[in-house]
Amino acid sequence: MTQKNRVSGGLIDRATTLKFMFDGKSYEGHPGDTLASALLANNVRLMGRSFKYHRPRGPLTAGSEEPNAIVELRGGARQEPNTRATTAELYNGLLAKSQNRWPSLAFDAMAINDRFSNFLTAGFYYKTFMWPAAFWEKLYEPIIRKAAGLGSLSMRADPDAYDKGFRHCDLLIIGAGPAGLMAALTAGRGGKEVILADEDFALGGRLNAETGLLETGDWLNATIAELSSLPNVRLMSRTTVIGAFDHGIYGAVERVSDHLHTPDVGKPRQILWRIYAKQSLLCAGATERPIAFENNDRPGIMLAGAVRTYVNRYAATPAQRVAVFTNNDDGHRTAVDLQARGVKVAAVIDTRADAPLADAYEVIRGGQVVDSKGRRGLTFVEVKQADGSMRTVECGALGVSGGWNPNVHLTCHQRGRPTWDDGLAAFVPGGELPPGMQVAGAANGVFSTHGALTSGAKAAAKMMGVKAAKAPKAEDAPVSQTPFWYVEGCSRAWLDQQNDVTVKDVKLSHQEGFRSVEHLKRYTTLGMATDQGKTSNMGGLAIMAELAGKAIPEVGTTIFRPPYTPTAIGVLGGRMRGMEFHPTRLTPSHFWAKERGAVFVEVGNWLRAQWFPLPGETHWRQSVDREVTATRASVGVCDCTTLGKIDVQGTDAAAFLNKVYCNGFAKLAVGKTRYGLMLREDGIAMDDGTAGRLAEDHFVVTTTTANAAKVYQHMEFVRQCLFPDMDVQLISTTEAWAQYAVAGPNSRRLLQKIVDAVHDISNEAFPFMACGNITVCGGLRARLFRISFSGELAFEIAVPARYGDALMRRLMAAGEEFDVTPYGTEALGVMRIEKGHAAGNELNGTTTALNLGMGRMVSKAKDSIGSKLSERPGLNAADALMQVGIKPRDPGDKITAGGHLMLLGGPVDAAHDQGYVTSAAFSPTLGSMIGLGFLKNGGLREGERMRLVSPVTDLTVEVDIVSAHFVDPEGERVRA
Amino acid sequence: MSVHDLEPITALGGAAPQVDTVAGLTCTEVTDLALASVAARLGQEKACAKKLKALLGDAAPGPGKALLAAPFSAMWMGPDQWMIGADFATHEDLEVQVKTALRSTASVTEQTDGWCCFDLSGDGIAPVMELLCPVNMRSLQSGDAQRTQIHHLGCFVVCGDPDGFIRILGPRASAGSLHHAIVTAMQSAL
Amino acid sequence: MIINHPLLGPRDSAEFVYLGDASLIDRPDPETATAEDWHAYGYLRDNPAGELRELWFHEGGDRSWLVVTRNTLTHEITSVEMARDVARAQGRSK
Amino acid sequence: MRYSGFNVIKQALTGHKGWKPAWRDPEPKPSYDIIIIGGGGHGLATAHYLAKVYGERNVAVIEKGWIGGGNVGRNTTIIRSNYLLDGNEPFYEFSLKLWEGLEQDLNYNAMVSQRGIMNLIHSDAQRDAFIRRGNAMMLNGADAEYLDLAAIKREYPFLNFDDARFPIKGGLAQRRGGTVRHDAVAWGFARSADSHGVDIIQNCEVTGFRIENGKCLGVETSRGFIGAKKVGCAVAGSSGRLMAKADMRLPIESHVLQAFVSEGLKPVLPGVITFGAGHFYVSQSDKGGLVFGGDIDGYNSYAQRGNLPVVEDVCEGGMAIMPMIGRARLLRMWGGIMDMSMDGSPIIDRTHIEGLYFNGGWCYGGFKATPASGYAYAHLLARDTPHETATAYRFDRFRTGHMIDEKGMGNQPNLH
Repeated sequence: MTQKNRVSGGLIDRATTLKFMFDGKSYEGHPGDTLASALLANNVRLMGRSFKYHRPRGPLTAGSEEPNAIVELRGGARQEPNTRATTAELYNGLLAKSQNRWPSLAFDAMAINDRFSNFLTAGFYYKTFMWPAAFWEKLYEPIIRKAAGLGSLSMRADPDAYDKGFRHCDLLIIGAGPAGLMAALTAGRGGKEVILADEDFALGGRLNAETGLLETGDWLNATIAELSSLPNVRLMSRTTVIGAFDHGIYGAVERVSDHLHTPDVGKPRQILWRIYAKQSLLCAGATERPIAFENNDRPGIMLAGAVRTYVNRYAATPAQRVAVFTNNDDGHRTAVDLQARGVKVAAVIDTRADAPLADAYEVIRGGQVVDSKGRRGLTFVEVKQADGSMRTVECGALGVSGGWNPNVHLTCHQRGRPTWDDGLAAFVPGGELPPGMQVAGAANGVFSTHGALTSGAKAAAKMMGVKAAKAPKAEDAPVSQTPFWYVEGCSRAWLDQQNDVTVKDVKLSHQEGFRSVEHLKRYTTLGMATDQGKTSNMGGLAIMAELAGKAIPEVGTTIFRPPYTPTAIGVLGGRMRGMEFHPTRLTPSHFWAKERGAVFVEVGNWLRAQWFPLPGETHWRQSVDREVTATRASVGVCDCTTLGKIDVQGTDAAAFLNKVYCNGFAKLAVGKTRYGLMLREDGIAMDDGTAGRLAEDHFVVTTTTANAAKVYQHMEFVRQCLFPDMDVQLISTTEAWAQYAVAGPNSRRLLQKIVDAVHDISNEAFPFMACGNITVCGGLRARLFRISFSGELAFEIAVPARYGDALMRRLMAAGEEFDVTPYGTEALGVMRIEKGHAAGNELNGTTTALNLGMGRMVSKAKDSIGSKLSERPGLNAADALMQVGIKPRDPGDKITAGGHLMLLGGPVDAAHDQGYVTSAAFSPTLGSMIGLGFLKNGGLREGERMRLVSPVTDLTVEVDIVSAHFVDPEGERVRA
Repeated sequence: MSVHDLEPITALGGAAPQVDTVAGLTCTEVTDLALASVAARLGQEKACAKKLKALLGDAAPGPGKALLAAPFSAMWMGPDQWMIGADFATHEDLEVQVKTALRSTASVTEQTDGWCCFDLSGDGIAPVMELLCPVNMRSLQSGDAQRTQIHHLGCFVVCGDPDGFIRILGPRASAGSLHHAIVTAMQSAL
Repeated sequence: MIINHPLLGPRDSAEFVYLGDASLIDRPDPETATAEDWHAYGYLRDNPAGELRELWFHEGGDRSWLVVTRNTLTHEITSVEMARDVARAQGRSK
Repeated sequence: MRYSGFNVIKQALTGHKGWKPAWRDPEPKPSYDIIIIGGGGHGLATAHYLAKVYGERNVAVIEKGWIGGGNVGRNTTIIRSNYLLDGNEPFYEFSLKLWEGLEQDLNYNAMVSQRGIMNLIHSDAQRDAFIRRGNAMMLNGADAEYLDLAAIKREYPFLNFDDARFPIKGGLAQRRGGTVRHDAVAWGFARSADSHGVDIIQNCEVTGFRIENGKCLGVETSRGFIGAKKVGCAVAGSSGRLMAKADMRLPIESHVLQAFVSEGLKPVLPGVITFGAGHFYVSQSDKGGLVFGGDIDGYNSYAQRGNLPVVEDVCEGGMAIMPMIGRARLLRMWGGIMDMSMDGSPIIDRTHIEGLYFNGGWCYGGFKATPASGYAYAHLLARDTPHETATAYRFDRFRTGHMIDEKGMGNQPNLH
């Protein structure tokens, strides 16, 4: 019969039936069920296997602290390993598999480990598997790895999308139980911006799980209705606050679509909210703690409060005949509620000799459960009675209650530690809470409903300076918690059920000297499972304290770290994945280049044309060689918009550039451009570029593409922090201008067809390194710089970005008569190497002006950033690396950037390393590969023959050290 | 005005501005906006402010604020630094116009094509914006102008009417990424 | 973290770029400083476990450099100043 | 008792009665020949090698809290020797060789697992740099292997080859790299040092140094003064705090580095993978958790915790390169204090105070260095000359301009 353990009542919608599958078998449940409650309703207790011993396991809890009932949810690319059945909302068509078992959940071959548990005690692996050394990777580890782990990933890209969002509030209330709801009412009615977040899909907390807490039945619904009507209150159910970060920033994950079969189109699966809260009130409630006894981990044995939740909220009983083992009154609530739903209560075993008696069921006063039986599910428990006699109690489920622990988790996220409360025999929030956070209700050790309601209202009223809302009449039972952690003499009594840490393991840990709480945790793995020890840490701590003869707080306190519950990595990544990982920057000629079939390459966040293949070109080298040759022969055009551009203005602009560049700029004439080398204060080259002087008080500075942001930041530092009284203003104009290099002997002729006739750009009127404002194409404002990266006669022309596309097309049209050729970054690189210009590979953050062959540029006549520290001996050694050119002896040989230079015939090892190759390319101009590199004392070694080795790419070639200026060393072309 | 014959393209690469509508919210690419930055020269702060007031017809806005006026609007960018806006058709040479007005009291730089611009108008601005940036939409008022980050892009968010109109300025070269982020958020939130 | 910008109010620290100890403002006088002064300026830090004056650049904001006084044990921020004002107050000029 | 499979079985059959504490819990003596401050990986390793290799038995390790509680207990457990510069590579290769024989040396299974480390390459410039690095490694006797795209696809089919913003172009692999069970390293060194007579004194905080006429005579502690001929500091993370007690300013800033572990998963990763176009690296522990991290938060901190922006930055990197981990859950995040030095490289050197020695500045790379750091430090303490593999790790390299700057970031610690 289906749902044979379904009982009356509950918060489920019986009108609707949902079908779902677990391990290939189909079942039915209702909206409002979790996977666990629906399985229990169908009389399924066995839901998982433990990590180490593969013991059969059923749910221990009804919430997010669950260690046992974790499954692989969904299928295909959406497979979610380690999903708690106790919080997974049931939806129609839900698919779940048990995990960490083979071949099946009912029969798990790995359960053999349980037989050998005596050998597999805490830390056994540290003591063996050492010989022979090689066997670890080859034999032992593969076996261990295969056995380890829990659920499995689909190995396919997560198909769902995740959002990130930002919200602000005066008060963030974490937990929508009695305390949280009253706090929200209080602050909400007071007109404050309130966010009330709860991990559950139903607001109400214990009010949904318990009976008879309130005198008026409909208070909860009325309250939720009022809160939803308040515009200044945002109710966020299915939202887990995962962490309390600095200055009132909270991370919260909203599960938007996890209760659906698949997310709706365009909607995210989850949202990571960054909540900026002026203050926060933690109302996270409490977690019940178990009592350890022999074989206390069988399916059917669960926390007493969880039993109540399943029966009251989900109308599902774990079995038809249930017993209770408790050391406090809460256990009796379970018995009463079970009775009310017509479930047979086998007995209440109460450790207290003076436990209250009941007419409706048997109470075994002073009794203790000492063992349990039932292979895949509980059949009966062994009870030791007050008089020492033994008896068995037949039952399919056992509710265990050892009292309650306040959920102090988030109070520890800024490393504040909880304090021990003897009255409650539990840790309560300590003095050092995250700034702005307060705690109310059970989370603060106030366990009665009345106490929770009023403490929530009072706290919110005090924090917000408003009037406290009036609490409804509610139960106000006094709290009596006497610690009872484990049953005397037990050994295989589980503390951490998922990681299989037993009382025996804690004892061994103590015996071997691992006694601090951190050693205990790390040696036994106690509390390191997916539940992070929410139900187990206290027990382990208490037992360690007893063994060490210390009080619990002396042994140490467990420190909680974010996240509160395990959080999908996907939601922390949000939309920043795939092509959206980083923003993409497109150059003004991008769309034109795309039409031309350009191949693009990522340069930082930019996409740049790498080369422009023509029909028939089958290898990139063909395209690049053609682009280089055509440019050197006639004219080529390259989009160099990506170079950083910084507008520098002010009466001290020149003085300012004198500080940031190691070479001088004060005397640069208006209408002229100069190359500048920028050093870091530590004397190492930071960046290079050109500065064109458009007016006495106006420069346009260019930076390398990679360093644009860094250089701007550095210049602002120099301006604001070092020379605050300089009259200089900076602003980036990188993207405002489309800038194209027009290079080659015919570049002037081409530009003369574009530049308005009023502007004379002849060699006389506009010589090498000239710059100025011009107009093109009938009056469009533009800038022209006569600078050359290629070594050819060349210009860089800039127009407002929106006209860049049209200008490029115009250049191509006007250039037809010169066979104008667009070239990409590869040809650009080849030509700059042929010319010996340093670029990113040479400016690698470790090279000095001296290394770059620009030692003399560092002006001694003035102070500039980096000039002083560049004088240190280590940066001026006699055999300092100097930039050189490298040519293979045999033109057919390859040269590899990253290869190292060795003496011909000398030993090939690090001790004899002479230098390295920074850049290499095939030069169609020289007909062989060429390279730039740094060579010890390179300045004096031109003509030397050396060996270039690159063992990692299996290359050894003989090379000649030559001048780095392969093409036009005298620089005649650029001045032509 | 220049009589050149070069056809401009929009930041998204089209001949005409792009418009996207999801539910009751419309995102419109804006191209008819000329921009120029103004930074007061050292010691000229007061003089600059005075001339700016003359140009704008009102005091230059303070930190976090914008002056939504015509023909010139203004937005605070930094200490003694503003972004001036005007209609592109009539003010393509905005830099020159502003420079003429401020003379030696300020450094003026053309910024027109340094930025792309998107207007959000209609219902649902708040839920969309809270998926994009940390600006507190619940306290945002008309005339607020905040620099913030949208999917790692440094942007300006200018509030015309918190319930009906927001203008987003972002780096022009990343117009595609910014537009994608905005439209994706619209589809997600609305 | 949240940095309370003197002009813009509370801003998420994600908008800022961090440089380090505000002593970087005290660049030695190139005329008089010794090699040891430059070494100390460039390389030695107090690195206190407690209050530290440090430089943050509001890259995602108004491009101001700020001097933030922050406790390195608790991350509590007790004061935020415009670095330019601090530099002038410390006698830096041209 | 010796650890062995035989004894594990024997003890299992006799109720595990025989296991003794892994190390004693001695009272501090009035004085020692050598005191190591810091019961972390480096301090305990130093003690082990001092006793076992250099015959120094009158040694104490003083630990403020519980041993192994610093960065050796809070890291991402990676070992490798894929360094570029002469000052570094021989040292880290020496360390890797020590790892390879460590378990037999210590009689403790620290699960040294050489399943390889692979640095992904996403641009030509990056490839050039990694080829130079790989060559430097091989020229120093280490192993390195350049993988082309086809090889990457073959070995790591689950990476993002379809819609990567920064496509993978290749990778530099070091097959001998891998991971180690980090806690076990501290415990193994401690147990071995203890067995050679070293006193490991926990819960003993150093409150000051006793320094007279430029000579260090011992340390003041929460358990009284303890004299020593030589005092070696090995408290990376807290170096600034400790050395301030000797009035020393260091070329070091303390920063927070966060690290993350996912829920346990069946094996998915062959070894360590680092993403070259974002801040993300990952491996999988023997228990099945994905252990991953990224960049430091970037601001000075002793708080041992970080903030959301870096958490998100790391996970963005993870999703970009490995979108199959989207539905794996992050279980726990933590923050450790890093000694970030001015050039990204460590210091193992004497101080200007006679008898006071310093070991620190490990940035976020200290774990892999643990054995060599201990060995070299022991050598320095015992012989007063730097170990041959650690001659460059001097205090004065910044004064003389001999920085060891692998990343080329200069004197800004948070960029290394």
